[in-house]
Amino acid sequence: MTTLATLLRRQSLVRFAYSPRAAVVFSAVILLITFLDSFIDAPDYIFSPYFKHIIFVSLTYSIVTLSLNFVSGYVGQTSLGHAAFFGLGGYVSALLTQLYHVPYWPAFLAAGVVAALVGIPLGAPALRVKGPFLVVVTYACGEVFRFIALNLEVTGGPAGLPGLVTPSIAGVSFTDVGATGKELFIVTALVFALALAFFMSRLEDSRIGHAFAAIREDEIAAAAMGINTAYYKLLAFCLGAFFAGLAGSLFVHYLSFVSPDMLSSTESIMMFTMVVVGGARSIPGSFLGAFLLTFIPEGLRYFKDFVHLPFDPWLVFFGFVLMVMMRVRPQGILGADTVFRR
Amino acid sequence: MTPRLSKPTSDRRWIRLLNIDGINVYYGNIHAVRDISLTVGEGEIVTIIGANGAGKTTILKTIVGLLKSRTGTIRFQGDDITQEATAGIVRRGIALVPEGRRVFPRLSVADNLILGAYSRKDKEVERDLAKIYEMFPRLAERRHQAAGTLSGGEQQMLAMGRGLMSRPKLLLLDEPSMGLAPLLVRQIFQTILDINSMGTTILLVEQNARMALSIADRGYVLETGSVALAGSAADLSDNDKVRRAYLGE
Amino acid sequence: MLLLQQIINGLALGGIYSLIAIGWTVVFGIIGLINWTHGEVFMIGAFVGFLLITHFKLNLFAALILAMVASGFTAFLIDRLAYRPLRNGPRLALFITALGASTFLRNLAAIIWEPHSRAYPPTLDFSVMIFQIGGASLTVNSLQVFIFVVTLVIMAFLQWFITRTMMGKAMLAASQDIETVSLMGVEVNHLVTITFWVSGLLGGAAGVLVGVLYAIDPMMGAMAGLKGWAVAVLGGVGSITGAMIAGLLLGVAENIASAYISSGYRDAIAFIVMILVLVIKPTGLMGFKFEEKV
Amino acid sequence: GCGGSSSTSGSKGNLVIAMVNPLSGDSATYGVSHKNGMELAREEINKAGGIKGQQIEILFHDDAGDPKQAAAGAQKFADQKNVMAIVGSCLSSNTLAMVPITDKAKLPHSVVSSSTPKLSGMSKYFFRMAVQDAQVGILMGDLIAQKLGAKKVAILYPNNDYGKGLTAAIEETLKKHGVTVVSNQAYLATDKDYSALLTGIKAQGVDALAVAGTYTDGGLITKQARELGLTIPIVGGTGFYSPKFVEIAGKAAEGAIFLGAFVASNPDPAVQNFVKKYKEKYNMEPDTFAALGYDQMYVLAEAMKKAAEKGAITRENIRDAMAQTNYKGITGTVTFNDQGDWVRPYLYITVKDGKFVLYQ
Amino acid sequence: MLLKTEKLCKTFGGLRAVNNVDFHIDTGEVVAIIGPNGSGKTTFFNVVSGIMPATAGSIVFKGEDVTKLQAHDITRRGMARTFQNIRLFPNLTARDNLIVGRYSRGRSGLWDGLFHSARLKEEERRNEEMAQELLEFVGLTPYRNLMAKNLPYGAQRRLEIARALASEPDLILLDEPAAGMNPREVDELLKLIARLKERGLTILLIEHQMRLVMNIAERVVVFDHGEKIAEGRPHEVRHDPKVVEAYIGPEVDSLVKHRRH
Ligand SMILES: Nc1ncnc2c1ncn2[C@@H]1O[C@H](COP(=O)(O)OP(=O)(O)OP(=O)(O)O)[C@@H](O)[C@H]1O
Ligand SMILES: Nc1ncnc2c1ncn2[C@@H]1O[C@H](COP(=O)(O)OP(=O)(O)OP(=O)(O)O)[C@@H](O)[C@H]1O
Ligand SMILES: [Mg+2]
Ligand SMILES: [Mg+2]
Repeated sequence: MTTLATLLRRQSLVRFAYSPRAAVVFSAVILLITFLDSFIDAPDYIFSPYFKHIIFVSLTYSIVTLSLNFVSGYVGQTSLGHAAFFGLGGYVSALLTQLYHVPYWPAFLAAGVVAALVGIPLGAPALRVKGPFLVVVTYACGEVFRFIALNLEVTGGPAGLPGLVTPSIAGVSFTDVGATGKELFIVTALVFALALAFFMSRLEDSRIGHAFAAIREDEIAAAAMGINTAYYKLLAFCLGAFFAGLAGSLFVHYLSFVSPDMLSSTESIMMFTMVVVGGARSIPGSFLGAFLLTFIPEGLRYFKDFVHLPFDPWLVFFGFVLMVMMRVRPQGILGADTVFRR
Repeated sequence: MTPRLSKPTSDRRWIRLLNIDGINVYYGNIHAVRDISLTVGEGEIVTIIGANGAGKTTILKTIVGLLKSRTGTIRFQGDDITQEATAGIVRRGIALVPEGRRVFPRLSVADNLILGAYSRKDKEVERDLAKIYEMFPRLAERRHQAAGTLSGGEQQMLAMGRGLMSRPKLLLLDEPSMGLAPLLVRQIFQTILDINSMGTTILLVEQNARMALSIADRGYVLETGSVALAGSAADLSDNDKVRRAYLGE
Repeated sequence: MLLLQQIINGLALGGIYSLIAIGWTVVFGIIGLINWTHGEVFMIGAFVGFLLITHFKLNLFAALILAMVASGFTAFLIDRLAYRPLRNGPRLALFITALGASTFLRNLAAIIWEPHSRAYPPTLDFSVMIFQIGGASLTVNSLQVFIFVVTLVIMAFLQWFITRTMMGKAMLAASQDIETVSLMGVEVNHLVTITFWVSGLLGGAAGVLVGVLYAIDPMMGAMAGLKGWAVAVLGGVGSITGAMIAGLLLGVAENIASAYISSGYRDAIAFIVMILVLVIKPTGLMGFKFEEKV
Repeated sequence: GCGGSSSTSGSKGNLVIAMVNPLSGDSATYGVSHKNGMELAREEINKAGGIKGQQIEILFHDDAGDPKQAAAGAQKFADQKNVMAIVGSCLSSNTLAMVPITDKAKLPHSVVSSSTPKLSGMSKYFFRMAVQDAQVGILMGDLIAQKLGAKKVAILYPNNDYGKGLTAAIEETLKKHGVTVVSNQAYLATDKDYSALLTGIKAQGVDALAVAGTYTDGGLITKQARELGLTIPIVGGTGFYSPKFVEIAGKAAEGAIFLGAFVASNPDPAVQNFVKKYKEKYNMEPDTFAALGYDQMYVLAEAMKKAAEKGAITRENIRDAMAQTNYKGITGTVTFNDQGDWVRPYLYITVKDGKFVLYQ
Repeated sequence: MLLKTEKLCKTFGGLRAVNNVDFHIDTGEVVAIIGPNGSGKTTFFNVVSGIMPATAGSIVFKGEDVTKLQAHDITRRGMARTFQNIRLFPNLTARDNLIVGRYSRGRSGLWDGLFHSARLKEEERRNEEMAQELLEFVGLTPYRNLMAKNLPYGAQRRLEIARALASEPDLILLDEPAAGMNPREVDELLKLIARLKERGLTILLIEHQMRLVMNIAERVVVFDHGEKIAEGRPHEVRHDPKVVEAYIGPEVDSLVKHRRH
């Protein structure tokens, strides 16, 4: 563990992660994995649809993790209800396309907008409630959403809604392109994630970014600087919800299926830990957190089969790693050194 | 007649109650206290003065074990307490009235005072409580009020009373006059003298160097973590450098 | 009459909520930590009680006591191994450690005990009392009465302990300023250890009672734990009486809601009530009103 | 991902079948029973020489009850060219997430549960050995109206597709028989406290209570009903059949009547043989999931044999063979209609002295 | 008249922390508020600056009624303040604290940030310039890249003043700027405030150190129990019997030492 800690402390690694070069290398690797098998006869296990599936999921969660950073990173409000927006986006576009036959892309946008609008009342408690109380309020809000999805007729109850339309561009369905039909999804998610990352890096240094930082550091002093704290807190919730909603929409149409499990608190907790593991407010950290926490459990399955473990060690392992991590590097792998306030 | 908190001791100033030898304290890699040695004799009032960030608070916190020194020793009545936990040190007879008063805001005045006697086993807590109320009549008036709603000066009295409730042999005071109205500053210093005259040894940290030197027997001048000057209060008051840097003349 | 019956049913459930909530509240009250593992401590109590009764054929009272001890010890260990090293670290790191420890314990339990539900054996004969009142009848299970009384007694004892004893006062003080409390000669670690023991004992008791009344499974800590926290918040964290009252209220509210609105939304209703209370009155029902002094 | 290890991708020369199921989390109990039943049958088949000398191997993927992970598992196995067929998951939502993937990969996919009507005819590669809500509901209704002669009935159901579908069928049958359904109320399958609903039902003075749930909720409802002094007959669906029902309800379980695809006390030697072996291996009574899993493995083996006879064991050939299934197992004779569903007979079961016995 | 309050009241539960205060300050004036601990000085600041809503009464700033406005709106109208218990942004550098302090003078929005517009660039340049200048002004240039929480106490107090100045206010409220400073540091502070005055800034300060008050204030207002009990030129107020009784105390030459026999 200590060697890991020293490795993580090595600044050159962190500095590389923050450089624009890292984004280029990252995209190149993803694209290579995605498209190489269209040109050469590559080994199955690297370019398998399963591997691509995991990459797509990781990218989607990267978007979600980035979006959660608005709330939990920039304005420093711990939210354990983010899955509500992710799932809400999924349900909105699922219902629009299925019930009202809205074409996919308008439904995609609507998913983001509805999630953002719902972000306002969900963010409202954050104006009055702080710290540990906000944690439970966001958690409870997420659960309430799940109960609604479970109980409503129109959302298909616990089984959810199957058979969602596949997105298409210029009449070409996503699944008809590429060797496995997942390629366009990956490219879309990648472009989306990079665009969001770019947006966030620009935001950090803008006046809005300053306002976010001030609120995170000291709300009362922020107000004394002329910053409308209520407005910016809601803005953070809305932005976070908007992008999570979009990601949710893409995700359910990729699966062609949406169910209340998407809204579960376990999901929310996982999203939050992705932020923490990668490092709050760290853009490369968001990617890292999402990829690690998506790939490790899949890797562990192989490990489990390999050593014939009679149970799935992932969640036990995950819990353990979280505990160790907080002791070794509480600011997250790529986090700045002072992510947390006392 | 002033109330007595503890039995009067004979005037034996040469007995060293507290003996600090070569301590070094760090915050992460900030070296806040550098190789400091100082002593406090029984019955004395000793003051530490120094600019902001000189390390005064750090020294007091180290004495009571809230911070740990990397080197050196701290002895109290001849016993090495360098590695002891705060609770143990307090039970030996050292009390700290911390910077910024730190009263328990949601406890009543009375409960704050009673907690001061937490480590005591004897039956005289009630009697001492009465003595504190006698010493600070204002606290008696407010005994059921939540401490957090007291004014700054009242809180300072409470913090001091709480410190005395443990019947300390050595009382450490960290900027007791900060933020107080002039009237109260005078009262507080008078109280320090009174307590001392009843036998409690005092180590006083103050920004108000003039007042501090006027009541102290000896003093240390701290500069960026090291002792720059030490001597009797009278000598220090006459020192040019001290006059310029700390008395604002 | 039906409403009265629903209220009686709700009181038993509410009593259990109160027990869990008091466990949350004492820990939060002192070290300001949302002890997310409390649900797991509660679950472990339920399972230890179950094993003692089924495998070792102990009677309920012996099992209850031993399960409480087991839970108390678990809570103590969690504090010792997971929290204490981070005592002076950032709050959020502590909270995430709690999340991690909870995930760890819950899933470990699921591996060891298998994830299915089970109920305590029906060897414990609790009589059903039926009162006839003017044509209608009221059914009171003596178990419900038992739970209600146990909760009341525990609450009264704790309330006395905290407000009347020196150690209780030190606990209250620690919740406000843990560093300064050590300046009073209080062994803070000792105090925290006791707090975790108390919290664990209460959690264990609640676990066994839930087992006797309903059923247990390794995942039970998640929802019960959260409801317990909701109740603690509702009552005003740190307030034992508040937790007690809020627990009973929530139990009754849930029962009435599931009887007259929809059972599918009963948990949702608990959470909505909690959110509303927090937004309208962030200090909870009995919490200390504390405006930040600028 | 890396497919290097032999145990993950299947050993050379073995026939590989894959299972996606909740093996951890809230729903693991179903997945584990299903897995146990299949494993038992697999060992028997392999001991008897396998399929034309080839041994059968099963790969597992734990979906933890999460559709996203079920989809990942389906994708993983669909990619592995040596996986001939896939089974699971136990939960409707997970199966719904898997079917589009297995359909695309033309991978024969069968389940023993997942009762949502949405799955009927969803894919030509999908076969369902799950019980049919519509039929079970009719049989429950018949029982309540005719054998119990109830006039006023209350229904409780978990708020999911299974509960809703079953309730609809029960209600319709009861109406046909002229029985009044005084109330039907939904609850969450994860609820533990049903006293509120039961208190209401008690006040309504009904003659019978139908519960469209599974053994955990059903067991708790039965137990709490008796504790509240509710003495009316309680009728359940196939979900009640599990030793855990008796374990949870305790003495209150006595006299509860429900439907089953399988009962361990069935004197049929094939059933007894299965029960004995299962108890030996796992040290517990098999439940419906285990029995169906056991049959499912044999159905798959039959299909593979037929495929081998037709030329080669390929996914396509297995699918074709499965569509023709006619296999007499311990839970009945398995056949699939053109929607991929098994229309099957049921047993009435009751609890006597803590044991499951056939009702009358 | 720059700021004027009429019958301003603030109560906490039953406590009247500020009670019917009529107060005014003219442009360019330096006014000090003194008064015993707990007499409502800080609360008066909190209400005037919009951190807390007034219970009753009115506040007029630059001729406009701002009683109902929130803190951020008031700041934008040209009032800035410091806090008695320092409230810097602890994990931001000294420079960044000042940049945030310039928030209310900025105009750029989301799109400027996204596209790095000319407006944003101009704003950034101006902010940088101001930050440099202010750091220089309060003598904190060497600390510019240190996190605020790691600065010495006195430096933190000066940084707070600089941050308040960053918003280019017309009125600045200083709450006990000299608390915890030794006499020499107080002298430096005196010079600093004098320079602010030269710049034409209106200054309202709370202070217990009479040396500072006497040297810098043109007018002194005295609070006691939430009420204004006296007002006037420093030397008049200092000898006002009411003020002496409530605040300063009788002149005693030295403390009574009754040492052990
Ligand atoms: N918690 C901390 N973390 C990091 N550095 C600290 C911490 N506390 C104090 N320091 C630093 O240690 C040095 C000594 O601080 P200390 O509080 O002892 O000074 P002081 O003499 O009491 O000053 P003051 O008069 O302001 O109270 C200062 O440079 C300060 O910045
Ligand atoms: N948020 C609050 N809640 C309750 N009471 C408060 C609050 N803020 C201030 N008070 C009370 O109002 C009174 C005035 O407090 P204030 O801080 O304004 O005094 P002050 O004049 O600034 O004193 P000092 O010189 O000690 O800073 C005090 O009695 C204080 O306890
Ligand atoms: Mg200090
Ligand atoms: Mg003040």
